[in-house]
Parts: sequence; structure tokens; C-alpha cells
Amino acid sequence: MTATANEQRPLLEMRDISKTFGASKALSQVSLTVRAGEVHALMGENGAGKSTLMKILSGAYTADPGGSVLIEGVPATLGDPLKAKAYGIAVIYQELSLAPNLTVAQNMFLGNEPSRFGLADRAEMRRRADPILKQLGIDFDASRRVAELSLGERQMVEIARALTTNARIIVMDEPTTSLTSRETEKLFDVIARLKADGIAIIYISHRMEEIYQLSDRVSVLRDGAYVGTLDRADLSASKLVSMMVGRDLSSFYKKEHRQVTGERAAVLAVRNIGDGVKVHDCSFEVRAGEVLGIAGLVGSGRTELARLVYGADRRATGDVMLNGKPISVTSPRDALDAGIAYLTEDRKALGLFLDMSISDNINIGVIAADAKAGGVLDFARARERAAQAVKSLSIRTAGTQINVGALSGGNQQKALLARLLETRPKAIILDEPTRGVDVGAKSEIYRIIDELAQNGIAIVVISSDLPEILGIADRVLVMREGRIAGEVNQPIEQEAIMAFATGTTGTAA
Amino acid sequence: AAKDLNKIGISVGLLGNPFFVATIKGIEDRAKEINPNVEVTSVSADYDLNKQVSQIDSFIAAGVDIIMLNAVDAKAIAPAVKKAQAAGVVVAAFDVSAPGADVTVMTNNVKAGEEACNYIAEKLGNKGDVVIINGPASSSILERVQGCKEALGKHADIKILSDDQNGQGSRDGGLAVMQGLLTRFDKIDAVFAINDPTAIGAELAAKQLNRSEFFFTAVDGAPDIEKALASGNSMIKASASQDPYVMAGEALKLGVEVLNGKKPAEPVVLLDPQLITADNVKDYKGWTAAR
Amino acid sequence: MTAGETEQTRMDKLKFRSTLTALGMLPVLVLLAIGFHVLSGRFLSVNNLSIVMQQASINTVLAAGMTFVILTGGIDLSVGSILAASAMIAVIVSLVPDLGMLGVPAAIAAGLACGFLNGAIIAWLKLPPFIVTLGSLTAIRGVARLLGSDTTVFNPDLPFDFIGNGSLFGVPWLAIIAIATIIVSWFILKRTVLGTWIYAVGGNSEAARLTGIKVPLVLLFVYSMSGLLSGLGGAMSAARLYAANGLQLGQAYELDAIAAVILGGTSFVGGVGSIWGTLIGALIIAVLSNGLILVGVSDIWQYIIKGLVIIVAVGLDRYRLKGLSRT
Amino acid sequence: MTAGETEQTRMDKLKFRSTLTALGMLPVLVLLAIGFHVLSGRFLSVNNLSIVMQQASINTVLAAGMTFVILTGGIDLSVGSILAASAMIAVIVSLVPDLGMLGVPAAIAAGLACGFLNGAIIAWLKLPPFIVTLGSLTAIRGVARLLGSDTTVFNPDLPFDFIGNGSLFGVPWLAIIAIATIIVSWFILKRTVLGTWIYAVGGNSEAARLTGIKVPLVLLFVYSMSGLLSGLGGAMSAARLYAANGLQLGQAYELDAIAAVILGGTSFVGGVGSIWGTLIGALIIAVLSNGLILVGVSDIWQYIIKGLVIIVAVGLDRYRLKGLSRT
Ligand SMILES: Nc1ncnc2c1ncn2[C@@H]1O[C@H](COP(=O)(O)OP(=O)(O)OP(=O)(O)O)[C@@H](O)[C@H]1O
Ligand SMILES: Nc1ncnc2c1ncn2[C@@H]1O[C@H](COP(=O)(O)OP(=O)(O)OP(=O)(O)O)[C@@H](O)[C@H]1O
Ligand SMILES: [Mg+2]
Ligand SMILES: [Mg+2]
Repeated sequence: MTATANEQRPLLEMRDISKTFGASKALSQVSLTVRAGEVHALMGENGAGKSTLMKILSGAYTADPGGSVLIEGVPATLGDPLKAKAYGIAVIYQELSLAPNLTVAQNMFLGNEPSRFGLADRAEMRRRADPILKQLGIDFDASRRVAELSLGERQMVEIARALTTNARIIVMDEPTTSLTSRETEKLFDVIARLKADGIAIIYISHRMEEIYQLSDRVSVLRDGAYVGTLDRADLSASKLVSMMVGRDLSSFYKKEHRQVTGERAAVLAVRNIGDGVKVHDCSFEVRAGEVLGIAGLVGSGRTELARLVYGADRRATGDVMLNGKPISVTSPRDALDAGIAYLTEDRKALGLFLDMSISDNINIGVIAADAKAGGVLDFARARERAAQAVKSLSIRTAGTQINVGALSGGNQQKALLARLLETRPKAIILDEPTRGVDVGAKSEIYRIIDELAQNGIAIVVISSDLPEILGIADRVLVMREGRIAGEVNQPIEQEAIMAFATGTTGTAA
Repeated sequence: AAKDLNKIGISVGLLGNPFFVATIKGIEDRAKEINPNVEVTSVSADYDLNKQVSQIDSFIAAGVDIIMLNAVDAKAIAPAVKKAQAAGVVVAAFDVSAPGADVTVMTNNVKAGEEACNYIAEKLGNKGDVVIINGPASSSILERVQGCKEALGKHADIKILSDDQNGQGSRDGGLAVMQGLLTRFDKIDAVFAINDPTAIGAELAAKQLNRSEFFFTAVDGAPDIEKALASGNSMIKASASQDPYVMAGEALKLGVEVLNGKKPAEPVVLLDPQLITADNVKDYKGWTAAR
Repeated sequence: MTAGETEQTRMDKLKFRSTLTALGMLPVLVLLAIGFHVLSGRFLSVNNLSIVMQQASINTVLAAGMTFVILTGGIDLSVGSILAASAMIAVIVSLVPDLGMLGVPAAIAAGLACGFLNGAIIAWLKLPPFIVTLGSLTAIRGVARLLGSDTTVFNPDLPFDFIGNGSLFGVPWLAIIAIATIIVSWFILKRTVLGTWIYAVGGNSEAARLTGIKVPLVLLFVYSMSGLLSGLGGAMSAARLYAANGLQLGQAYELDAIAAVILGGTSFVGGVGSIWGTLIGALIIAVLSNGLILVGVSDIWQYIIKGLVIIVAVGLDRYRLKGLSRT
Repeated sequence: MTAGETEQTRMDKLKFRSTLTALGMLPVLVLLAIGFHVLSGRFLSVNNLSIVMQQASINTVLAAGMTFVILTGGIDLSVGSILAASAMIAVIVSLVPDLGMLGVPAAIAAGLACGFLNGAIIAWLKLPPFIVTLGSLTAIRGVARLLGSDTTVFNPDLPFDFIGNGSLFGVPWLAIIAIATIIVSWFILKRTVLGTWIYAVGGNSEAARLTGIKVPLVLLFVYSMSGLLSGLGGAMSAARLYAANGLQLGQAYELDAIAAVILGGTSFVGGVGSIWGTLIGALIIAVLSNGLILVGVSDIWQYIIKGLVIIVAVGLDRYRLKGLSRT
């Protein structure tokens, strides 16, 4: 495979691309060469400039003057999404870019509608959409409104959209962050087929195993600069990591707490909780210092379950108990007061206040408790807390007063985590805690989870990243169609989880 | 202490009304006769007292000699008038009284209402059902309605079916209200509209619904009603007309006299309305007539 | 099996819900109509219904244009002023001998020009719609006054007065125009590619841009459309009144138009809503005004009741949809 | 190193940018003032500036309340009606022998009550603010008329008239109240927990809820605040005019208040903006109205110029920020 790809001439060449945002240089003189029929992985830490480079390719941003882009050796003028489209470039964006009020089919063909005399041809749309959806193993209807889909399902739509155009170059910017292994496999099948058709794929991901599995070559960016390209043959974790971060990460997925035993009292216990629609009759408990993983396929109801426990949605049945006492949770406020915290899977839409400072974002949950008489803000205390959090979670930022929106994804995630920790929870539910987070930040988040566990906090981790679940959970619950399909105890094995998730075994307890 | 007339500020209730355009013309013409280089600034208060008071403040700051005032509120404008006078500015009111103004010239609105409704009573033989289409509660409109009710009240057999619907003093308001009233009442003998646009709008409603058992009277003598009366086939039979051009010009002349130190013999001058009907409209000199 | 079943019930639920949403405020409208009929005994007469349709017509046309704008997440405050300016032009042109009939196209063209200007500033200079149209609300009002030198222009022999006062098979022309406007708008919004783009821009304008939709052109279109329909409204108003006044005509019409759109369930955030809802919203407003006069409620109480009914109406609507919403 | 350096310059740029943003439309205000002075020779007199401040004061107070509301992503259309009702109450109470001074607190309380109602409906019934306050715009207008049986209430011996016409060390009381309102608002927004919550709710209301902020209480507060300040505006208006009229007073004031807020750089989407910007926005509007009269521009042209200046002002602002903005 690699050999044939090597012989092909470059389909895409990006030369000396630079991009400045206001004062900050996101890219400086980056070059990238991609051949037809290869999967070219692009790696780098959060904020390294991967998405920016791809947005220049797709015409979403205009590059600084000086660089050039060549397609099949011919200089191309990009700078506008339409032109990029005309060159056969399709992009799956990292931040989902769907119109929530339109249907799946409409979104797939947005800006590219099959039409007759300006009239949208719905039948044709459906005719062309269905095979693509089927190919991706999508089981929801193309006439569903995107607003009604879960994050993972939306990501599938985004992928489906890239396949509707006859693109020669498809960019996939972290396409699997909300996907579980089953969907990911489907995606990989599709990628293999595209590759065979001679289509070039630029693949961005923070998941190492995907890179190993897929890529023909890997290019690495660091701090907006091009570091180098590795051939498949030369790939190794240590090489990649050191290219990306310039240091060694040995403590990946390392669990050190490991002393949880059955005698420990349950901190958080949930009995027969359900909302009557997407979640039915779920019960589980988490002990102090325990990390309980929740796995399941996309749309299996894990997020919904967490939101019910946290009081974010109205529940139809069930009780929540903390330290053995039933508590009444009808709103997130109640949950927080009782000592339950929840980290949302969608940090931009549901977590952060992007126009507020890092300090405000970290402190917002506790400013009321910290306030001086009359509800006057205690700035000194807030600054102190923010500085402390930035230090202990290693949030990489120039200061605590800049907007959290200016941080890279991983650092945003840590800021959000810091907010939860400031409330000193007894139990904490983390929904996809490392979504879109780079290796370095990931290992730091694992370290934080570990520390929390050691401090006796009960932790629930919902994750679509199976290796992650395997690596950090002490025990795993698997959800399927809104119910808890089974529990996997030590030693935790991938096959057992997948069996429950896909329903190939009967329900066990 | 005599002063020259250099700057005039005019504030009227609502400039878009041809009535006020005529008043401004009247003021400008008379003022130019006195000083051809006079500077005239006219503004519309849009029936907002706060706005009018602000405008008076601004006029004082701009150093006008006379403020020609069509008060938005006949009572509540008093403090602003006092303030202007304290700053040495003469205040001449027209169309609506302004307490404390140096001079006031206005139409006798009670009389206007009376004349229009006397015409109704006469024409109906002192018997029948009458509708009054009311308008925004300004003093002149209140007075017209009051005059009308006094005139109709003299006849026991005349019944007022409705008097609390607001036609906003405009064509479309009159049209909408009349459509409702016509659906509500099967038989109406006459309608008094508080001004001409209301009457014209109401007539449009009647024509649309093919109702013709009644007729209209109104107050104003606006240009569009002249045409209607002259056409002879209009259901509007009479309008108690005012003469805004003369009225405002008169107010300015009296104001200039005050400016020159002459106390007016009569601080409030009431001009009598003239009832125009199809018969005498030929001789009527309208608002827009060249003078 | 179970999965299929739940999928089925869910689909049913979804269908049921979208029917309900489309139905929107219709129940409120029906309730109001019946209420007024019981109280006045006259509301549901053919004659009166035709009056209500007439009274609703201009607002319906304005609200249709406003629907386009609000669907993209914008707002157009200038519709009342554009209506006034176009009505002035309609009457002024109608006074030209022999060319009188051109008053209608002239008014529409004037409206289109104003809307195009709004759209150009919003789309290309990227200024906030609220401020831009607030500015043009004021400026175009000035132009409307200038056109008639601040007086009422009128034409008792308006050549196109049948539009305002005539009817076809008993249906007033005004109502026919309003319904035609709604149907055309529906067609554009739901059947054309442009319509999809309008919804997409309102739902997520950055996403729309990234898929290659020319967002500025879409914005230009919706504001031009709103302007054009305001111009049409101006012609209708002129035809109805045989006259126009630059200052008084159309004051605060934007509020009624926006109210119709929002009552009709279109979201201020953009991207969500339907033109049928707008029609029902406009009818509710007209029914209220007409019904309260019929029942003989005094002007003051009309204000109070109207205000309360508007709030209660959306309240009912919300309550109706409640069982189906997320939280 | 390089990373540290760029970080540093970025921080500098960010600071510079936020200063510029806070500065907002100040340059436009200064330009307008100088322009009017050059043209009229009288604008910058102490006397006239005091008049401008007075004229700006009521709108400033309303706009301060509106800033709270718009920061949460809402809107309050009812401020003009609340102002009218409160002014009626202020004058009516002032006529009660011996208790006359209570007119001011009565007006404020009335405003607060109206605002609280708006807030309660919006926060707990979760109805759209535009419709709710459009409803109360109408309903409260009716109540205001009812209060005075549709006439002007008048009190030439208003016990608290010094508020409207007196001054302290040459500064009109009205202006002092307006500035005090701005300072208190600034304090609440920037120095208290509540203020942070207001920004948070406007920035991302779902995230705010998930963070445990009681979003309904925050909404209740901002609409109550807007009502209270409208009540204060009513008292100020009554004190200035010695009178109040339920129908005419405060018509379309909401548009001026919103314009001041938006001119001041507060975003309609919520979460972004500052109260100082609002002050400058309100001053720009007052300067325009006063300056155009001073220069002797006719009423019609005042409309046209005002409209254009508003658009040009935001245009300039956008242009000024362009080099610094993200995209
Ligand atoms: N619109 C923007 N304005 C200002 N700075 C930006 C903008 N977009 C990105 N940046 C900055 O550019 C740098 C590169 O960001 P980019 O999104 O390309 O990183 P990435 O490699 O895709 O990271 P991640 O893995 O977190 O997605 C970061 O420092 C980021 O803060
Ligand atoms: N806003 C919404 N409106 C309607 N349905 C929704 C909404 N959000 C999610 N759903 C549906 O609820 C089901 C469960 O979604 P949930 O987000 O709980 O799944 P999940 O297991 O967390 O999946 P993911 O990994 O995709 O986040 C999905 O079928 C999804 O389509
Ligand atoms: Mg990225
Ligand atoms: Mg999830």
C-alpha cells in the first residue's frame, strides 16, 4: 500500500502557509504534501494549528500572503468555500457545522442541492442520501431534524455530508470524537473504499490507535510550525509523541488508586431512574474512590442518563441517593448543593461562557459562596482560585483574565473541569472528558481523575473511547437503547463491552 | 423694550398634518413681512409632551425670540411656557390654549362641534341615532365632542349609539372603527367625526359595505373634504372649518407686538369656525389656497 | 422488535408534534372567533369576516416579508416607514394623467429599493439589522414626509382603487393579495433551494457559509423581499384610503408585523418557523381589533384586553407543546 | 521564549482591544458635539450642555434598565408604557395633601411591580420576551390611560419638582439621577455575583443552568430592574412636566432606549456589552436631537439625518474594530 502511494505524484501541495489572528500567529510557513489515495494523518497538540491549516484549505479562512496551494501541480486560488468545493475539497469540520433546524438530508446537500429550476428536488435528495447513510450504517431517518440528534449522530451526518460531493480530497478533522467503536469501524470501512478510489484523505485525530490503524503517512505540527512527516513504516508512539510535545509521556492511562474494595460505602446510588423516552429503569452505584465507566453505542442514552441524575432533565421515575440518604434532585442547583457535579460532553454549547474570562469560567460556580456581604464579588479570592486551578491542572494560558474562547480545546476542557472541582463535589460525572483533547492534556486529565479518586471522590466516566474506558475504569456499565445492558468487572475486556453494547449476549447482571 | 424678530421656533403636535403645514406657512409669511431674513425652525412634537418640552428647551438655548406653540397638552405645558418666558422668550400659542402664554389664537372648538352637530339635528328633524367617532383625547377634540354632545343633548329623541371608539384622527383609523360600528349597528342616522380624515375614512367603510342610510359631519375643512363636498355625491355633508393659516399668522402678529413691548388687548382670541356644506363650498378659501 | 417498536412510536410522536407545531395558534384563533361571535352575535357573518380579512391583509403582507427576515435571525423595523413612502409614491404617481395605474408598480419598486438598501448595508457592511433598520425607519420616514411636503396627498379618482375596495366573487382583493403573498412565500421557503438556504442561514450562519452558501446574497434577498412586500403594502394602503400621509401612515406597523410572526411561532433566533403561522398570527391580531369593537369594548379596555390576550395566547401555545419539550 | 513573547504581545493587543471596545462610540459622540458647535456656535455652552444632559437623562435611565435585559438576551418593549403609568401615579399621588412626596416612591414601586410581572411571566412560564413585553406594552398603556380616565393629570405645585427642574452645583438633578443610575448599574454588573450571573445567562443560558445558576431568578431580576428604572423614569418625567398623560407619554420610548443600548455596543444575542456604552449611546441620541434643532435643520431633514447618522455611527464603529477583530 505504502509503496504504491509513494510513487504517486502529489495531489495537494500546501507551501509556506502562514496565518495570523490579530496578534497571534497560528501557523508559520507550514508545508504539507498529500498524495492521491493515501490517508495522511495530521497530528499535534491542542492549538498546534491543525484545524486552522485545514480551514485555509477549505476556504473558511484566508491565508496570509506568501504561501501557495497547488492541486495536481497547478496553483489554486482558494479563500472561499465555494472555490474550494470546486477544486474537489470536502471537509468534516471539528466544530460541527450543521444547521440544526434542517433535516439530515437537507444538511447533507446544503449549498449543493439537487434542484430543477431552483426548486429543491426532494426525491432526488433522498435517493442520493439513503445509500450514503446506509454505507455509514446510520439507522436514523434522513428526514429527522438535526436538532433532535445526539452529538454522535450529528457527527455521522457531518461525515455523510462530505461523501455527497465527489471530492478528491476529504479532510476529516477529529471525526470520531463522539463516535464509538462500531461507528468508527464503519467510518474506517468507508475510508478504505475512498482510498481505493484514489481519493486523498487528511485525517486529524488525537487517538493514537486510529493513527496506527489508518494512516499511510503522518505529518506533525507543533506551535503552528511544521515538524516533520513520518512514513507508516517509521511510526512509533515514542517518536510521534516526542515530535508533538518534545517530551516523553510515560504515565498514559496509569491507574494508581486501585484499592477500591467492595466494603467501601456507595457514595452515589441511582435507583430505577428513567425519563420515559430515552432512558428506562437504570440503577447503579459508585463507591468512594471508584471510577465507574459507562460505555455504549452512539445514542444509547448515556448522556441522557447522566443529565437525569444531575437534574438537568425532568425524570419520570427513580431516586438518587447520596451517602445512603435519598436526595431530591430537580435541578442542577440541587445536585450541586448535594455534592454531585457533571461535566458536559459539549463544552462549547453547554459548558463554557466563551465571552467570559478564564477566571470567571472557573469561579462561576462558587462566586456566590465566596462573595462578601451584599453579594459583592471577592476579586482577590477569585484570582487566587483561578491561579491555583490554572497551576494544578496545568492550563496553558497567558493569564486568567483572557476569554476562555481563546484557549485551545484541551485547555478549555481543563478550565471546565476546574469549575466543577471548585465546587468540591462528592460524586462527579464526566461525560466524554477527553473529547478533542490532545495526548498531553489527555494524560493530565487522567492524572486528575486519578487524584480525585484517591481523594475519595466517586467518579463516573462516560466515554466513547474504548481504550480510555479500559485504561481508567475500575468497573464498566454498558448501555444499550436506554437501558443498562450489563456490567463488566475486572479484568475488563473490550469484547465483553462490545457484546453488551451491540446486544449479542443476553442481559447479564 | 423693543426687540427685533430674528429667530422663531415653532413646535406643533404633529407636522405631517396638512393643518399644521398651513399654520407654519401662515407664520412664515407673516414673519417674512416683518423681517425678510428671519430664521424659522419648525419641529414636530409627535404628541409627546416630553419631546415638546425638550424642544422648547432647545429653542431657548438656540436663542429664539418667539416660540410659536401648538401645545401637545393644554394644561401640562404651563411650566414649559413659564420657563421660556423667564428666559425672555415670547410664547404665542395657536390652535390649542397654553396657560400663561403671552397670546393665544385658536378656533372655538366647542362651537365647531356644536355647529356640526346642530346641522345633524336639523337635518334629522331632531330625531334619530347618532354615532360619534372619537379621537385621541386632546383638548380640541374633547371640546369638539363636548360641543357636539351639547348640541345633540338638546333633543330628547336623538340617541348617541357610541362615543368611545378612537379613530386615531386618521383615515385608516376612521375606516377600521367604522367597519366595526357598521357591523355592530344595523341602523345609523348620522355620524359625527372629530376631524375630516376620520370622516373620510369612515365614509370609505360605508361605501364598501353599501350602507348609505346616514350622513357624516366633521370638523376641519381640510383640502380633501373640499373636494368631497364639491363633488356633491359624498355622504359627508358638512364640516366646521377652521383657518389654520390665518390663525397662526394672527398669533405671530400678536406675538411680535408683545415682543415690541405692546400688551395685547385680549390675550386669548377665539376664531369662529365656518360651517361649509355642499352649498357654500364654492366660496370657501381652503388651507392650501395661495394667499 | 422492541427497538423497532420504540422507533415507530417515536416517529409517531415526532409526526404528531410537528403537526401540532404547524397547527400552531389555530386553536386560539378559533376560540377567539367563537368567543366574539357569542358575545356580539355578529362576528361570524360573511360581511364581518370579509372586513376582518381586509383589516388583516396589509399586516399579513408586511408580516410575510418579516417572516423571511426573522427566519435568518434578523429584524426589519423599517417596514412601516417603507409602507408610508411607497404609499406616497403610489398616490403621487396615480395623479399623473394616463399613467395612473403605474402607481402600484412604482410603489412596489420603491419598496424594493428601500429593502435592497437595508439588505446591502446589513449583508456587505455586516452591521446589526436592528440598528440599520432603526436608522432607515427614521430616515425613510423623513423621505416619505419630503415626498408630500409634509401634507396628505390624495386622489379621489384613484385608478387602482378596486384593489382597496373591490372584491372578486365576494372575496376582497386585499385579502386575495394577502393570501397570494402567503402562498408565494410558502413556495419560496419550502419548495426552493433558496428557501432551504434561508433556513440554514438562520439556523447557523457560519455553517451555511462553510458549505458555500453565499450568505450575503441570502440576506440581501430577505431584506429586499421585506422591502418589496412593504411597498406592496403601501400600494394596498393607498388603494384603500385614496390617500397617503408621510408622517402618520404606518407608524408602529413593524410591531404588529413582528407580533404576527412571533405569535405564529417563528423564533427570533432564526431558522425555525413557518409562513402559515404568520398568517394565523396576523389574523389573531385583526380578529382582536375587530372583535373588541364589535363587542363594544371602549378604547382603553381594548388596549388592556389586547395586551393580555397576546400574552395568554402564547402562554396557551407553550402549554400545549409542553408535554413534548425537553425540559 | 518565542511562545512567551507572542503570548505577551497577544495579551497587549487584547487589552488594547478591550479598551477600544469600552471606549466604543465616544469618538463619534465627540465628533458630533464638535460638529454641532462649529455649525451653531452655541452647542458647547454650559447652558446647552446642561439641557442636553437633561434631555438625555430619562432615556439614559430607561436604557440602563434595558441594558440589563438585553445582556441576558431578552428585550423589554414595555418601558414606555410603564413610564407613562408610573408618571400618572406619581402625579396622582402628589396631589394627595401632605403625602405628595410619596409620588416618587409610588412611581418606582409601580414600575417595579410591572417589571416583576413581565419577569415572572418570562422566567417561569418561559414565554418569549418580545411577545410578553409587547403584550404588556399594550396592556399597561391601557392601565395608564385608565388611571387618569384618559385625561392629563396636572399638579402645578408638584412637591418633588426640584428633581425635574432644579440643579445641584449647576448640574441638573435629572442628570445626577441618570449618572447615579449608571454607576449603580455598573456596580451591579461588574462588581456583584448577580452581575456575573447576568452575563453568564446572556452568554449561554443552558450552560448557566447546568452550572447551578437559577436562571429564572436572574431573569426576574433584570425585568424587575428594567421596570423599576422605567418607574423612576416616570417620576422624572412627571417632575419635569408637572403632569402626565396616559396615552401620549412615553410612546416609542422603547426604540430610543434600545437604540442607546445597541449603539453602546451591547450585543442583541446577550452576554456582551457594557453600561458605559449605553450612556454614550443615550448621549449620542440626545446630542443629535438637540444639535439638529440648534443648527436650524427642518423637522423632515432631522429625521433623515438622524437615521443616517445612526447607521454611519455603527458603521464607523465596526470599521474601527475591524483590524482588531477575530475574523
Ligand atoms: N478564529 C480564531 N481567532 C483567533 N485565534 C484562533 C482562531 N482560530 C484558532 N486560533 C488559534 O490558533 C491556534 C491554532 O488553533 P487550531 O484550532 O488550528 O488548533 P488545532 O491544532 O486544531 O487544535 P485542537 O487539537 O485543539 O483542535 C490556537 O492558538 C488558537 O487559539
Ligand atoms: N435534543 C434532542 N432532541 C430529541 N432527541 C434527542 C436530543 N438529544 C438526543 N436525543 C436522542 O436521544 C437519544 C440518546 O441520546 P444521548 O445523547 O443520551 O446518547 P449518548 O449515548 O450520550 O450518545 P452520544 O455518544 O452520541 O452522545 C438519541 O437517540 C438521540 O437521538
Ligand atoms: Mg482542531
Ligand atoms: Mg453522549
